[in-house]
Amino acid sequence: MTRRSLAFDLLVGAAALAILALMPIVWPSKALVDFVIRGSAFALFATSLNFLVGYGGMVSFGHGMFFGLGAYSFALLMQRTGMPIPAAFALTLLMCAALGLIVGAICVRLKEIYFAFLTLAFQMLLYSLIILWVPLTGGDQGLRGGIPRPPFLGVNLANQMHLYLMSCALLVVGLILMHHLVQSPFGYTLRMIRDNATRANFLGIAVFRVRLTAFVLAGVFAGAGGVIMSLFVSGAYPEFAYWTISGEGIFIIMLGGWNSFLGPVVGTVILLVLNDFVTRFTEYYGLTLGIIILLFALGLRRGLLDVVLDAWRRQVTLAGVGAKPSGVSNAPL
Amino acid sequence: MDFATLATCLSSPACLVTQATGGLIIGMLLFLVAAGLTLIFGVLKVVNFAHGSFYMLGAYFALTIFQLTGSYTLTILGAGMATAMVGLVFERLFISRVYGQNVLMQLLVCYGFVLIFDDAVKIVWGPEFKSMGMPATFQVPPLFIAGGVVPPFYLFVVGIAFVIGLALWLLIDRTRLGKTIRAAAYNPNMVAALGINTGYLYGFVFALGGLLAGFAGALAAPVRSLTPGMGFSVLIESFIVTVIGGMGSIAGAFVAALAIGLIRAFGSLGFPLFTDGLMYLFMVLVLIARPTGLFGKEIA
Amino acid sequence: MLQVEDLSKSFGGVAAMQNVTLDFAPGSLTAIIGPNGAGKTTFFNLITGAMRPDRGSVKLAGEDICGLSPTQIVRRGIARAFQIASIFPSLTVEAILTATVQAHMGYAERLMRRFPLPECRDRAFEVMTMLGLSDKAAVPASSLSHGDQKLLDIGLALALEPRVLLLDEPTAGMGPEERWQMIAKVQELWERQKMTLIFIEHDMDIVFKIAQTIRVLCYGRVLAEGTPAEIRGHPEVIAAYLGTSQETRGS
Amino acid sequence: MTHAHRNRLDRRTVLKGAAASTVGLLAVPMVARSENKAIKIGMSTILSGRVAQLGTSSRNALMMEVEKINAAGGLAGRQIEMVIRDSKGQPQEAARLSRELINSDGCEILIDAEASSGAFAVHEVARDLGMLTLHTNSETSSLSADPKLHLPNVFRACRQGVHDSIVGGSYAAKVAKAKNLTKWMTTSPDYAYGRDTTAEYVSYVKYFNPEVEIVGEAWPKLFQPDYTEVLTKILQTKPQALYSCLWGGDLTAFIDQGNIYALFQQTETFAVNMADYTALTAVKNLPKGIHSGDRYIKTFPNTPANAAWGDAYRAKYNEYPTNWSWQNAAVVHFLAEAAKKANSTDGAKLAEVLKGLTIESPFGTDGHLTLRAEDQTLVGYAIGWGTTIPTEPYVTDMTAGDWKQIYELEAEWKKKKNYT
Repeated sequence: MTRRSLAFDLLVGAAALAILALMPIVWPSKALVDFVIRGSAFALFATSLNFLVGYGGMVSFGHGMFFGLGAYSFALLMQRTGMPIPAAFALTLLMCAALGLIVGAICVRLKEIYFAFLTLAFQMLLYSLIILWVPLTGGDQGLRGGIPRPPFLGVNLANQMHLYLMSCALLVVGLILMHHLVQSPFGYTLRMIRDNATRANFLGIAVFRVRLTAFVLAGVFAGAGGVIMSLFVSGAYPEFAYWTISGEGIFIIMLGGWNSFLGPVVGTVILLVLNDFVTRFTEYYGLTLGIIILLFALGLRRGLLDVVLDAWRRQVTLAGVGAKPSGVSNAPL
Repeated sequence: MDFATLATCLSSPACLVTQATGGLIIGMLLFLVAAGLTLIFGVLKVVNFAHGSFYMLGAYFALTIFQLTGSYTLTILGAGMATAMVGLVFERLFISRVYGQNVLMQLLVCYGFVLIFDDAVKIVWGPEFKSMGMPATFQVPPLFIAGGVVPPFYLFVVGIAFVIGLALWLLIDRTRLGKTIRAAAYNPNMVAALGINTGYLYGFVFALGGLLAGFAGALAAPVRSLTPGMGFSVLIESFIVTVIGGMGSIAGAFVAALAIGLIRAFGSLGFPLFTDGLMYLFMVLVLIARPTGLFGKEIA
Repeated sequence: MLQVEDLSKSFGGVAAMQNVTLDFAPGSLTAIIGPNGAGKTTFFNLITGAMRPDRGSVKLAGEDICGLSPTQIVRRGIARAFQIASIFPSLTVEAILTATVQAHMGYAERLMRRFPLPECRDRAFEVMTMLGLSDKAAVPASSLSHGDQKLLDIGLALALEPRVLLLDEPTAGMGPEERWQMIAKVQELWERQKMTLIFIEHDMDIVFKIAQTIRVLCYGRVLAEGTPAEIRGHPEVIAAYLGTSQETRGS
Repeated sequence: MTHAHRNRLDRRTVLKGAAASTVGLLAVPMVARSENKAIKIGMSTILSGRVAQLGTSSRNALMMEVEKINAAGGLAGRQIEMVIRDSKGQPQEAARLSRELINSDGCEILIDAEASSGAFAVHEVARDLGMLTLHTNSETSSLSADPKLHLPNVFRACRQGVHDSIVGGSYAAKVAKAKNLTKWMTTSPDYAYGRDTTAEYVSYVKYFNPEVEIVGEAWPKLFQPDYTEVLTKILQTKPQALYSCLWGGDLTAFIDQGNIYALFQQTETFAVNMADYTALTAVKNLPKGIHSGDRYIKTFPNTPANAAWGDAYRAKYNEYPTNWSWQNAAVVHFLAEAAKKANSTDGAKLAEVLKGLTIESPFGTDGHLTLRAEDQTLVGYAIGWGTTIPTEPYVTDMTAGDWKQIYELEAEWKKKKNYT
């Protein structure tokens, strides 16, 4: 069983899940539970975005549209139709895929910055729609009245502990799936396109189709993140579909590192901790955050995990062990 | 949706004049910001996310200078200069460190400064919104052209904006410096090979961008309320403009800015609740039709 | 194997290719020469679908491939390498070749399995050994030497097991001995793969040494074609081209 | 994030919270150290971003009153420790913070000083955790009027759109009759507060004066920098009167831009949010004769108590109090009174007493404020309309609203909305 095999991923995933499940027992802190739930929502979102940015070289400024759609469609399905949670979840992911297919088909042809801004435009269209369609979405006040949570298969999401475990499970499964995608033949084709789309084209790779597939897949995982978020705040807010969410996603990737699969997860933790603690001590949140950003951008010049891993690889190579250079390096745009 | 109003307006000269000038003023101010943005991208290939902050700083500088001197002319010039200086320093000290790096890194640096500038303004000028007030010269009743209402101040603003735009075009298109800038946009190494210090050149371009944004801020200050973060909505709109016009094309920015202005002016009649949506819709349509914007060239 | 008839292409009124008609026999090794701006690279671009010709046809083994997308044309067996090595900077030689083979085998979009697929990996290593890159398998393409990058670029084309291989100045920007190593390698590959090989080259010594037939392009027209011997004695060629070959050499 | 760790943070936060509000640099920290059975009250509000000023003015007023209470012995003998957090105006942040304030900071009472969207988010948390919660800033009527949203543990201690609209409507109708204004237009920010308030206002203007007809609407975005297209649209429509519930910087920008179109000379303007010091002082050339409802004016109600409070606030923070200031001050008064009556700080007991509680207050029309039992919302507060003048006191000849009339019409309104 090599480090690359699916079995290895599953093993690591199981271990991670076990640890997450034990954490609240070791530290019985409701805040920790809340933190992890939010964290898994953002981590799923950011990792899916990095699937596009880091592996596909497609910098989307509109990825938040899937986060928003995920939150809204799930919350609405639960409120309007009494369908069981798993069904609503599946249907929501389906909708995200559909949206990804439509938007992607139009966007992925475009180059770099134009791709970025066209996706942004689509996200803002969705946002305007949410604001506009008050009877359905509740407009700018968001979807109110809470989300009904009928128990299913012994899972009762009205119980914060159950929600915690469910989010952890979704996170781990989502990460395993995405890591598998990244390590699949498709994943490497995607890397080729990121590095040199023209050449890939002359090697008989259907660039458009591969990009579109990536866009749809990323959208689906982002949607799952949105679902967790809607359950956490038991509602949905237009902010979830606003471009700032996409911005935060990008920001998370930059903090954590876009060359390492788990970079976005690390980034999520950094950002949430910053957000939760900086605001406690100062009204000058922006100033503080801004300075920290500069330290990253001008100091580290890489995401945290990238820095760590590169250092580690250097160690290994020095030690003479054949280190596998990271398949990915800073390519986006 | 309210097509009736739109239809009646389109059939009445008075309404056309009023709405058109309205669109013009929105467009021209937008153009000043967008021009700097597109110029910086064209030459430095940097997406200056902090450009909205330049506009904000311009407005706040204007507020202070106006309170001190009371002369609006000085205010405009001073605000422009001051913002240009900020742009220069910003480029030399920070942006120059991330050239050739991953574009996201550049974005991140700019974003960091958006946050910093906003709080800096909060510290220096206070969190509450401010209003500069209309210079006495322009505290006069509006003109009536073909039954349409046209405030003299807006005529002035549009005029100035046109002059600035023209000057910019002459600078880029007719002068030696302009040639160098265009050359740098096309091929920096060649310019460097010619023994021109690209560092200074880039600094200058950023300062120029700052100057334009500063002017825009100063021209907007009398009629828009000043708050930390005011640069934001303007930034987004000017991005839309630059993208629609084609990143790096000043002519494109001009056309797109006017288009957006008119869309807002007439859209608010026909689609009072979807005016913003219209802008994005327009952008989507343009990019579908022309993937690199109206005047955009294929980016290497 | 490959026939082009009456091929014409002009950019903004400037004719880059005028009524070019050429026939490349199966398994032949042809050199295309001509001064800069003669339209050599344009010729390749038209064949591989990078550009659509204004007029004329391109036939591969009798099938008209004109107007097909580059991808479709590649799938039909025409592969190319570029004048400036076009590779995948951040990936390792092994990864690149494996992914290329996998694309050739139609596995490029497999989601369920894991990379590398053994069958593709083995084939990739064959190509590497063929090119003598095996020892650099784990090196990121960006840190390869210029020569190795050119080799890798050719290797990518080879991995597709093409019927027709187009090489655009395989020795461009190389030092003398590097050139000869490269050209020896090319010749060896051609002999082994039994494919139709067409290459653009500026270095006359190389051309005359290995080419079976030579086609001379000049200002978008076919100036002459024939064996090295015939071309050497061709007055127009001497006038239009060889006279200038000393300057263009190595450019 | 273990408990020990967090508690240390909390302690520091409290100091910070106090320090930040330049006040009580000494008072609260000492409390924090000595009095360990202090009661923690959590507050989530907007301290950064575009409307930070409203959040800080809420906090300032609240801290000013908390100090008085603490000095007087606190809530039923327990000193108050405020734990104040910044939501940056994002609803999901507000939700998160309120959960955190209760779950991990151990706050026993929650003060929601958010704008409407945030308030509804916090409301869901209150539903979830059952903690005593007081909304102090959201004026959206449905928050307390809609029985689906009714929660026994939640109170609203601030203005309410429908009240404003009734008073504004009757006032406007009178003016309309006197000056024969029949063609009206509205321009309000395009979000829930703007839409609801405007709709209600219009319905009451028509109710009191059936001749009034609405000839046009414009809906600028919240925080829209440029109102040109809105203004030109108004000029097209040529209404005799204009209603707007734009507020803060948006309102001042609208006034400044309207001035150069000489709008306010042509149309009688009714801007409910004009008579707020922040707006009044910001506008450079404030047109004379704009009709406005009171937000906070120290001259209305024109009582020594009110004037004294306004001056005290100004003296302490060297800024004018806002509409949000008095509401948060009032909440502290209510809590203090309730704690005295219940002689306890237990949330449930307090809620029991707060239901229908009436207190003396400088902010009441007749010197009293009441948390009405039926829908647990504030009534009896000073509410009236007047016209602006360019200098202090900025608003003159305020006519106070008649609460009897408000109650009647509010009841009908609830029926119409089948909120009952």
